Amino acid sequence: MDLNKQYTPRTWPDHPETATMEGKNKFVGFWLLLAAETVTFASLFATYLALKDKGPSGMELSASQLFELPLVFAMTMILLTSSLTSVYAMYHMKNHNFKAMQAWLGITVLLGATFLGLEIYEFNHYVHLGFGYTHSAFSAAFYTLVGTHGAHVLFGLCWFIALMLRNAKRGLNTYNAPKFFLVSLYWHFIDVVWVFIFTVVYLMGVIG
Amino acid sequence: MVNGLKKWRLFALLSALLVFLAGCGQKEISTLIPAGEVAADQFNLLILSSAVMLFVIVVVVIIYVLALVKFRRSKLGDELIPEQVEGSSRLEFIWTAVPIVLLLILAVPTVYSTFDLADISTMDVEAEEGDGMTNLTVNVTGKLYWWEFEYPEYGIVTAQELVVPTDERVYFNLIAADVKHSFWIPSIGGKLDVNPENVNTFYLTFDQESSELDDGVFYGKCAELCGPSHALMDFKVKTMNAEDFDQWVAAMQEEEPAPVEGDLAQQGEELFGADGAGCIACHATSGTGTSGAVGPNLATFGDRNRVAGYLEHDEENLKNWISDPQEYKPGNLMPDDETLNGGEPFSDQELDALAAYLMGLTVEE
Amino acid sequence: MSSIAQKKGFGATIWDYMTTVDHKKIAILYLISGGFFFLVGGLEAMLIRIQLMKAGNDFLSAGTYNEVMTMHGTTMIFLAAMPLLLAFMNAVMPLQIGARDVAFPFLNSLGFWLFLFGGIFLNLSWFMGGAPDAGWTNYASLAIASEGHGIDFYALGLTISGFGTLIAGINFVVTIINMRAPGMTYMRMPLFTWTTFVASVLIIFAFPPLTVGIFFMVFDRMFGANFFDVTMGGNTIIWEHLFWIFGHPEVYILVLPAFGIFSEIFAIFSRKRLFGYTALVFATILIGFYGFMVWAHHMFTVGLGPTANAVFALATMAIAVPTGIKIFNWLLTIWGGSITFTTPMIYAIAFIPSFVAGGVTGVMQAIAPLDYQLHDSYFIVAHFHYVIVGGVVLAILAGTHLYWPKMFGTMLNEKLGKWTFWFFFIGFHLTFFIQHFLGLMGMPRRVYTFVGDQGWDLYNAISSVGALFMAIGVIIMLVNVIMTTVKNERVGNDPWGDGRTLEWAIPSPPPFYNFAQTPLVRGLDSYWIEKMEGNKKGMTFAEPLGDIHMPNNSFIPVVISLGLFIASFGALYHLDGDKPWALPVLIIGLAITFISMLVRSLKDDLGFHITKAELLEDQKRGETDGSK
Amino acid sequence: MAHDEQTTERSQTEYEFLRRKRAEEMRGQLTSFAMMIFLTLIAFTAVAADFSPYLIVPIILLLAAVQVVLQLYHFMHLKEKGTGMIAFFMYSGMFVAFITILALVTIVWW
Ligand code: HEA
Ligand code: HEA
Ligand SMILES: [Cu+2]
Repeated sequence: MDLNKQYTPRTWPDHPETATMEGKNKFVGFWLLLAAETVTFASLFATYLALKDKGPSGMELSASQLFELPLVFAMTMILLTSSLTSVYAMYHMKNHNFKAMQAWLGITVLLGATFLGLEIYEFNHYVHLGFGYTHSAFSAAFYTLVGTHGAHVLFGLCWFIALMLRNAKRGLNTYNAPKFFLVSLYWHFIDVVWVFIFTVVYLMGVIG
Repeated sequence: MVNGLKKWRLFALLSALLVFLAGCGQKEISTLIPAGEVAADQFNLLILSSAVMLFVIVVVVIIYVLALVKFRRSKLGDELIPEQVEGSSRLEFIWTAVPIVLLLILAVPTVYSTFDLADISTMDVEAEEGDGMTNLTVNVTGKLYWWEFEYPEYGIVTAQELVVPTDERVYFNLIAADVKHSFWIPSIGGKLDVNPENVNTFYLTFDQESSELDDGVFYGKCAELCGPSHALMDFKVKTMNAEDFDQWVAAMQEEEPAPVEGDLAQQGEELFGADGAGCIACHATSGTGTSGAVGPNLATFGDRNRVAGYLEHDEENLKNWISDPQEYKPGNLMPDDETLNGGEPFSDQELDALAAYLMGLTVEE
Repeated sequence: MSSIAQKKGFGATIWDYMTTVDHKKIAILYLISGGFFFLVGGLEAMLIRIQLMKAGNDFLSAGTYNEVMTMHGTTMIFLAAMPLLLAFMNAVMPLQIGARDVAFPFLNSLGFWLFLFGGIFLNLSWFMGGAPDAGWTNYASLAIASEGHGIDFYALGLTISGFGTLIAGINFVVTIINMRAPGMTYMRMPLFTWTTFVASVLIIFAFPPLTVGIFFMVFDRMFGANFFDVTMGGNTIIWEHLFWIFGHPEVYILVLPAFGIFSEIFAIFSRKRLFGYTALVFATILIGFYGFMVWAHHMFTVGLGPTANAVFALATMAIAVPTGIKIFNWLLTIWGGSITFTTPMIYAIAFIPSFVAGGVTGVMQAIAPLDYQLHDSYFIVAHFHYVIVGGVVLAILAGTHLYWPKMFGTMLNEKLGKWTFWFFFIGFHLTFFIQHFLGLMGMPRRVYTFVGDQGWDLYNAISSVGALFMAIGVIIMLVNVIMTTVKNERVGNDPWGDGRTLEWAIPSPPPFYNFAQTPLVRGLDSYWIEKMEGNKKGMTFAEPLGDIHMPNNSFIPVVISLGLFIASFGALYHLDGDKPWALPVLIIGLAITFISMLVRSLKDDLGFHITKAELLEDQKRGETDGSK
Repeated sequence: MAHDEQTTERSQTEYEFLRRKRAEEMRGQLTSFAMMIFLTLIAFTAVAADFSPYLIVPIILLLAAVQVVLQLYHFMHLKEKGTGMIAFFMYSGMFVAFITILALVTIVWW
């Protein structure tokens, strides 16, 4: 493969992410990884559900007292929007419009970072309420589930940034197009997981 | 139902005698010689499934041997290229359908028995006048390498040796005080785990009086790895008829243990902790009480079949045990003798005294 | 290629293997390290059997026994059986589907090194303050209570090697989906490829729950989380579920590739197409699917309640049906064939009754109320050694003989092979048959000693003698390997004479680029088809000879794995609280890993090309089609 | 690999067609996004409105499931051709996920 090959929107393949064998392999392999991640998160969710509100006898903090919806709502909206912005980035990638793609990716990163910031704020708040990691089985399950998601967000951000910087000068080609595509898939997956987190952890938690 | 069970029991006993006359282990512990209704049910399942499995194996082996005999290259010649058969949907159907049928044969008693053995609905039912059923409940606590048995209806506690009446259901509430254990009396019935987080309940029926056995007791086991001395976490089961059992309960319930006889034994009592310190801090010597002690209750020590659950029941072993418990049950929680005796090991004389005292603790005569 | 390799010095060869991304070399690495761990696990098994030889034996102390027993199970399952199977998958599967290599050669190498470093880490526990001692199942209440670092070694070691396995699984699935040669439809894939495929899918879905469970355990022990601390609201049954949601599929991960190897052997040495190929494929998939719905049969005595027990009992029994389909199809494969009794074939023939015996005891255990008696007794030990040793280990031994020529270009000695077989086979039945009765007579498993006169003494002694036989068999095999390597008699493409699938169509060992021209597959057993049609080349080609693109070697996988290895020590000793150096070690280790990952992803690695001219050169020397 | 991609120059009409197709697709994505926001709003309002849990829980779980489908099929392009194998694996993963969760909510506390 030739890295210096220059494409124009007219010569750019319709599916740049799977135009090469490497791209095809990465594409399938990444989906398999996501399937494995699905099971990983399922195990975390299952444990969370089993340990919800469980703690030492006389534990006072429970899900319904702890969680507050406005913050979660804001986080949800931010993350959903970032999902859309990454779709825009991929739209421009397919049109071989590198600048626009980078711009939308930049917005996505900003939204993701805001989300992460809010999450850190939220955790910090809980810890101040006395709901630390070692507080109870419930707290351990909660932080591990939501924290694992947060770690995924963080990783996704680093990945986005690394790709954007690395390719800033050389533009799009069929060598890096699969990489951009995969990270956007990853970002959507993170969003999917969050949909379940806000539903199962927060909404169902508030209900009691 | 009960009648049917009796027949089953008879059948089980007969087949046990016939099929496994040689090499089926010892009555005290073998699942192949069931001495309780639950074990008998399970034994019957074993026989049934073994028969089915034997059939499967025989079929496979017949085809297999025939194929190996008929189709060796040394017989057919080196050049032969056999016909490349693709398959056969008729055969395919047969060997899908027949196993399904065999499995259905197994499935019915499986499901029936699963629910039957889990049926504890009569646990808290008051015994009717005259039906002879008293439905005893025993609370079992598994602790690091020993077992505690509490009889909540009678307010008594014992350890290491379970005493139960024959011919009635005994319900067991199982809980672990530390790590997970599993409660198993092989010749009486299959096991149930002793979890730290919840009470597990099941029942067993004891059909034979243990005095008929060579060793006078059935053997119970911990069946879940629980630490270094898991292998030694044995207990023993004494079964007796209802009358004897009532007597035993009455003897246990006596608040004051029988006075200690003999100088040596009295000295032992002193050492044991007359002043409230020493062994008595962990070991109760009265049968009344509730569960939750640090060490096994020793009220019936003199009647026991084993020292520490598995050593021959004699003074020698008892003294060995007291002077070095870690040697006999690695990792157990009993302090060594120096800790107990203010920094000094017990002298021989002191050990003799303790042994004499403990061996005298008895509620049977 | 071979001519180049011969000129290399020892150091260069080592370097070559440490940086290789060639699936055939990685296969050899897996074979060597898996073989080594098999010896270690076997040695531990011998220690177990010596200790249990007689009542009240004090050869091993109580604590040591538990360590040996735990490490035996863990080593055998994770570090011996699986890697050895991965060795064959790596060596053979890409050849069988006519691929140049696996989909991700770099990740293939990374997977191996993660496994190896994880395995070494786990075994270093012996020298660094005690091995894990809570059984290979590592049940939570005991594991949390266990003192020392044993459990931490278990958790961290398995995490690292587990990632390696997961990577290997994903890699194989992608390879099979994307890299099949033209004409190699799914329903033309050899059975070993099919079983590799399904087993890899099982890996993808089974390892995450284990990883999550292990992380909970690590968090509990290191950060004071309370997943399994009952007094803080935790629940140890969660561990049991997560472990067995992994654990049961795991046993099919082991046995399916074994089935695949035997499928190849039956067809080759009966000179006959597999009977009911479609049914075999279907049964493989079905077993994989059922594999996820039966795990609670390991937990019948936990107290899940009669409904759960009944459901899982029935689901478990159902697995007997597809497995039976396989057994009978194999029988009908040899039926009407022309059977020759080579070493691989006698292993395969011995496998059938052994595995059926193990399988039917499995179905007996599936009868929940009966399992109340059998659970955690020696009956279980007998069951799983019958399926594992009688299924998986026999397959590994058979595969070693079968594929040795393909991997190394020289044949293991048949006579010694048969000696190995007889010692191992007789020893195996001697050891484990009697254990069924030990279990029925009330002997629990995982006991470091037993009191005499309970009717168990003789049987245990017999069992120990059997283990000795197995050890002799294994030692003969080692001798065989050494002698064969020294003699080094070269063999051609198809040393067994009756090869049916593509891997027998190219030289042994194959050139590093595998097929000079991608083959065109015209049906099931494509090499056989070409042979029967008299095609001397053994292949029809799908493309003209042209440049071949190959990936570069890389040392980064070793560095990434090493980083995690170092970090694990930091994590482990950080726990002690009094070791200030632990945290820096942890950070340095992770830094090594992440930086090398970053280097890998930022540096363009485009591979290199083998030109047509070079290929023609090779062809002239007869190195691409083995006609030399 | 031997099969590297070929470059072809598209004709103007083809190129415009593709661009139009993509723009259309992008509009579709916007609609999906709007739906996701809408579904999220419903879920949050339902909880805020304090209906009976027996009513809310199934509803919000259903809404979450719909969102997943939208993400997978629209944002992650699973609706495109040639993704059958991938969808199969995702569904297998979800199946394992489902039974894991089912087991841990039903047979851990008894
Ligand atoms: C390669 C490994 C392997 C394989 C293939 C199997 C296969 C099977 N296993 Fe086994 N098993 C283990 C490895 C394996 N197992 C291990 C390691 C443990 C213990 C773990 C531990 O606790 O440490 C275990 C434990 C275990 C238990 C738990 C016991 C307990 O702890 O209480 C159960 C219970 O149901 C079980 C059942 C089965 C069944 C039904 C099969 C079936 O797949 C078998 C199917 C095969 C056949 C049935 C034979 C061929 C079929 C025919 C010829 C058709 C006709 C047959 C009939 C109609 C019956 N196994
Ligand atoms: C792949 C899996 C596998 C394999 C192949 C084996 C192989 C063997 N196992 Fe294993 N075993 C397990 C998996 C396996 N086992 C598991 C999972 C457990 C449960 C652990 C637990 O409860 O947690 C177990 C438990 C277990 C027990 C029960 C322990 C207990 O409950 O207390 C016993 C007892 O007999 C046993 C024996 C053997 C024997 C004799 C072999 C033999 O087949 C071994 C044959 C191999 C050899 C004999 C090699 C010898 C080699 C040499 C001597 C060469 C010398 C060395 C050098 C040159 C370096 N095993
Ligand atoms: Cu299983």
